Amino acid sequence: MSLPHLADPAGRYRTMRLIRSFEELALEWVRSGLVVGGTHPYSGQEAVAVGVCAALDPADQLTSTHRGHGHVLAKGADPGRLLAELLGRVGGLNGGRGGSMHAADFSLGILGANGIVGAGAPIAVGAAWAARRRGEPTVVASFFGDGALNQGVLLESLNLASIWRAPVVFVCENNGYATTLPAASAVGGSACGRAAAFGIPAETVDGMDVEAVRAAAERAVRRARSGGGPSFLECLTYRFEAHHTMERRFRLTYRTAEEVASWRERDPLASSPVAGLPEAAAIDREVVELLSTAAEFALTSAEPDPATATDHLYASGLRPRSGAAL
Amino acid sequence: MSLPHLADPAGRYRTMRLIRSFEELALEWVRSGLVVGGTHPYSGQEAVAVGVCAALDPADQLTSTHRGHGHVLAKGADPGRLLAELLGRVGGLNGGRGGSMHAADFSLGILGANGIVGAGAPIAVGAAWAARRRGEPTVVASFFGDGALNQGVLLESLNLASIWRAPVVFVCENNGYATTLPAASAVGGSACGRAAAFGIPAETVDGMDVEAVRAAAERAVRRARSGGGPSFLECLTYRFEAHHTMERRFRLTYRTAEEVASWRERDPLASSPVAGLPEAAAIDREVVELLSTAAEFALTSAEPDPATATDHLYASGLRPRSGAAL
Amino acid sequence: MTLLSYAKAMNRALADALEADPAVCVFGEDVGAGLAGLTLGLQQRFGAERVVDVPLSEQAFTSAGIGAALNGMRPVVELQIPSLLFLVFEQLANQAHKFSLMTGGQARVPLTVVVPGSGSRSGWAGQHSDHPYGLFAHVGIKTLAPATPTDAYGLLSSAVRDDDPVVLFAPAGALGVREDVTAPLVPVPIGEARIHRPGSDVTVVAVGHLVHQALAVAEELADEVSVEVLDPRTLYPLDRSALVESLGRTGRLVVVDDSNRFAGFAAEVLAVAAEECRLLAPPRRVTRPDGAVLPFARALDRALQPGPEQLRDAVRAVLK
Amino acid sequence: MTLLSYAKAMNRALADALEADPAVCVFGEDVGAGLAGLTLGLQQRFGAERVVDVPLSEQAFTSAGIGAALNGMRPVVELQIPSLLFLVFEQLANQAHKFSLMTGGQARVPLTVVVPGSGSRSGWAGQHSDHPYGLFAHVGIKTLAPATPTDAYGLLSSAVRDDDPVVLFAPAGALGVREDVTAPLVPVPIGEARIHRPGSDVTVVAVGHLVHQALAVAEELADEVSVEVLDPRTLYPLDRSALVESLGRTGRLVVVDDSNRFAGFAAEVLAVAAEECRLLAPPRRVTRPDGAVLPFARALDRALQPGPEQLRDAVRAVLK
Ligand SMILES: Cc1ncc(C[n+]2csc(CCOP(=O)(O)OP(=O)(O)O)c2C)c(N)n1
Ligand SMILES: Cc1ncc(C[n+]2csc(CCOP(=O)(O)OP(=O)(O)O)c2C)c(N)n1
Ligand SMILES: [Mg+2]
Ligand SMILES: [Mg+2]
Repeated sequence: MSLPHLADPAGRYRTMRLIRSFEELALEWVRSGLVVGGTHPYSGQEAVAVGVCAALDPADQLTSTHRGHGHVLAKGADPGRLLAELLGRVGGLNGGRGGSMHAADFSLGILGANGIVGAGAPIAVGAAWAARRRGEPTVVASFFGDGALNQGVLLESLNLASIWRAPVVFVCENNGYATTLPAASAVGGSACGRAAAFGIPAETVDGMDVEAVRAAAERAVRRARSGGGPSFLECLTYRFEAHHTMERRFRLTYRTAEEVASWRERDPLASSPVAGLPEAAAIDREVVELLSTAAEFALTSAEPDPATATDHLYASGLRPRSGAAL
Repeated sequence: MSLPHLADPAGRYRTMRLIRSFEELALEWVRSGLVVGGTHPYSGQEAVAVGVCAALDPADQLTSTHRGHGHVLAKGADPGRLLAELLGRVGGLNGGRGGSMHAADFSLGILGANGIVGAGAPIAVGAAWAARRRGEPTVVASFFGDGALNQGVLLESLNLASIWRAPVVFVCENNGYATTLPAASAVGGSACGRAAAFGIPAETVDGMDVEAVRAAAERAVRRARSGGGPSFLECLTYRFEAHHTMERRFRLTYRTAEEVASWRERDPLASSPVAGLPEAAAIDREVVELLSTAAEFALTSAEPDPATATDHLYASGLRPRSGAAL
Repeated sequence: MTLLSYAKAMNRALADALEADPAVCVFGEDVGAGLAGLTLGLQQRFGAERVVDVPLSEQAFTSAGIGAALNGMRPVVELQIPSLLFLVFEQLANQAHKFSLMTGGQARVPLTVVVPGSGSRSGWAGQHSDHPYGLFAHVGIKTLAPATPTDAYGLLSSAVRDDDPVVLFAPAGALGVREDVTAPLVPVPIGEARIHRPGSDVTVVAVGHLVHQALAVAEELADEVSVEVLDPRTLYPLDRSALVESLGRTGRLVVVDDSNRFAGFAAEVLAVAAEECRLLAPPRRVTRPDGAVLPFARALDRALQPGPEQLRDAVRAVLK
Repeated sequence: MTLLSYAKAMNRALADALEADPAVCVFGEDVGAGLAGLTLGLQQRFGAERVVDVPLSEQAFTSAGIGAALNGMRPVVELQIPSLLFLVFEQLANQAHKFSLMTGGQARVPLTVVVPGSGSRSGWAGQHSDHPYGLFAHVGIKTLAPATPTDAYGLLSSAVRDDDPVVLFAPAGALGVREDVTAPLVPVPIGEARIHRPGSDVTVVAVGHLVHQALAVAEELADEVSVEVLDPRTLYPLDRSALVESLGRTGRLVVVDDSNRFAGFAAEVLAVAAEECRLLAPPRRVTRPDGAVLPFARALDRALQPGPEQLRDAVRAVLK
């Protein structure tokens, strides 16, 4: 019982288109000042989120990253509520408390984007361990970038998942750079070699090909669900935009125009089996519609009341002492 | 110009004997209450410290661990001053401020034992990087246990050393256990596999054979000194005593008597080329003499004055505010 | 008479929690062997799937505790050394503590971290002798420091049931304390102070094992001055009303706190007193020095910890 | 008139340090691109071997800084986010800070850690908006929070030359401040406060970017009350004599500090005042709430930071 909206190539194309258009809208809203603080655009990497989520069941879970919109949307989050979150409105996924970097929807198994590189991986391992202990068939996908391969806690997590045989699918989105640092000069050895060294089956796939990602993810999910333990997928991909929207203030030279162009030619939307068919045009129109409703929802959602600023600080209900003078 | 006291098999035997006898004396002093807090005995692992240090030059450096007496003595530290350190006396290597877990002698390139597992490795990488930057031919040996293989910072350090081609020799003393946890159930994959995955040449050697360790260490040191970057040695070894002297308070069953006995049969002192020769007996007597002088020195060294308790807290000389009422 | 030791009380609290709720589990190094006392016998009783020996990966297993908590478990993480809390500071302060607010209340992280043997254990030297409870109180994580066996039982029980992350410090100096336990052991609410000894001249706020020192000094000075000994038990959230009430009675304040002075727990107590009370004399702190690193040699180690003479001096100073 | 921005002053201090001493080097993420401003142009000028782009391994490269320092270098580590200080807390508090004492004075660790953009940057939310200077002050690491371009230049220069580990917080709220610089830029000694505005009724101790807020409020209230604005500049070690002298003049105290209240920097200032001074009125703190996590939405984020109205109220409260 995989995710219904990703069950066929058309659904996967639709979700990739949704992510792309969502990111374009978000970029517009950042530029116009509607979204404060900026975002890390996912454009170009859609095939990874969609391909992996296509292999998941609704009750499966994921942990995401600073570049999380794609994962959150692919798992099925409402685009209107994600947009509202970017605007910091009460109708947002997190009630406006999280913003782009912390978007979560626990009802859909989205355990949260995370502002700290690598931090999602051990959470995924623990969540997977707990689910298995409780007799639930849950598989947890953990997304992270090539930069995260150099975070100690992520490497510790590979080991922990390995010895626990935790039902985790580690998904490394190797987009070639951690901000400005090329993976080639930051990652000694190879991504898959590292995972394999911890005893985790690992494979590299074309991260611009949604069907290839889905096929590999299905193998990994099947292994996890049947008690075979964790797997590792390195998805070779590329981000079409800046690392972060604020990057446009700098004149950076870490990627050549040619390099960007050559990857844009491999746009995952264009290589979808549905691309070019009349169906695709219909889907594109559908998505425009969907996003305009979503935007409407977000823009009309209320601003939170400053008096509620410490709401939810403690799940137990403890109210913290104020910072104002007595 | 390797370490003169380790230049030949007799010197290496002498140093192994010194370490063994030192540890026996330390154990006695712990039992009698002279040494407060206890120690992590190195007995059984002598071939590793001695074999590796035999490949180092006097100006080379090392970082050590909680189980550090062997490394410190092998690099040439004065046993009297190390004993005085265990007693917390002013004549100790660290003036009594460090104790067993922090013994250091910077004049000999001993950058310190460390109470935190894995913490020495990045310090070694930075020290090696700095030496190379300053045009010095220094090689840094970094000792750690099998338990440290699961510490994030150590794994990060392997990567950093690899991409920096830092002149470091990583020495993993795999004694089969991290306290009570068998390496087999804690380490996914293999030690050497991990290092190799970061792009570091790795080999496993018999850590009970001082000459084998030395030969492997010489290859690694040569590679480092000639600009070839880091190497990794996994030395298969065993600790003959408890993890920590306090262990004797517990009735622990994580190692069988047979297992301990089978490793004791492979005592590195017995397999030294010098063992059994008349020379060995002379050396043994020499070491008894040496240690008795060392003990005398330590026992007669003064207790530190409590008024000096915050001395050296700040290298700049800042004196901290006292904790007593005004 | 049933004498219960502090260490045994902790062990019993954990056993009772494991017994009562299948969601409770334990992650820690050498917990099967029970080296730290906290888990002695528990793996045998509850199985290695609930009392889990983990590799030396504190960051990963602490965060795995968060993940498990998100999926309905109530993990207890044991750390063998107080300074391992530094190693997992990111996981506790930046992840566990922030999840509830950042998700707009979708998530809760009922994670308990226990250090069975915090502060100085003579001879363990610089990296094993810290008492960093002030750090957790500052970032706003519930922070407990029980002084007695019944409070150790009661606060650990409450911590495991609490829906937020909690860090519990079991001071090495208190592990050997024994208490005659007649009443049944019960949970102690988080956030409630306890007056161990009523008095009318001076309030001595004492933390953890120093409660016993404070009681001894109070007894010793009984002819001279009437000392009230207040044990906050929970350092954060602080029971401010108990503090303010006590100071209303005594008008004088000494805090004895085995951690670094600067911006530590004692500073907060003095600050609250300054804001909310009218003291009759300037308050005093007895603490470690600023920025203290405990040297190995026993005499040096002791010189940096609050001692009874210093407390005596402080009590006399506020009486002047 | 030469207008120098805070960000540019930091950049210049680092350039001058690299120029003056070949032992100075920089480790950080994206320092070649100079994304955070601190290192802009420096890799081009001093080479990638001295201004080193490092992988996302904060723990390893911070500790590598320690190792390099032990071998004679003076590394400057740049961290992009204040909460990355949590991630390297072990390396700073348990290794760098303790080396000198634990080795009996054999070693020194001249390591400078800089966070160019601490505190809240609107829209960066819960994990990117911390101001954890109190943690470092508590453990005893030299902790700086310059408010102006000249102090940023001067304190960063002193930090790099200091023989101990130093953490420098450059508040995001101050990075845009510009100053007319006529006198040459010089080092500012660590541990010396600065009185930005003399006054006789109330001492406002303000930290970092809040110095500017305090000055604005002081000006605004000038007809009503004479406010002295004291900028500690160095949070640890605190210039206690400057504080005590100021309070001797004014007798009233307000601290405005953009960090969590409980056991924070402001608590220490109140504690010192209580111990060493006779105040005419209870002191006040204006801080973040206890345990604050800054929510994303701008109005919520602002609601948790000290604002000018709160400072005004506090000044009026101590005058009552
Ligand atoms: C531990 C940590 N270090 C640094 C940062 C700042 N930072 C945010 S994203 C990023 C680059 C991440 O690169 P990668 O993992 O490859 O993901 P990508 O941005 O390419 O998707 C950095 C350095 C952070 N958030 N967390
Ligand atoms: C990071 C860290 N975690 C836990 C400890 C407590 N501890 C000290 S030694 C040790 C076991 C270390 O095992 P290993 O690395 O194999 O070294 P060995 O003791 O076998 O020499 C543990 C858990 C510590 N000192 N540091
Ligand atoms: Mg990347
Ligand atoms: Mg071992």
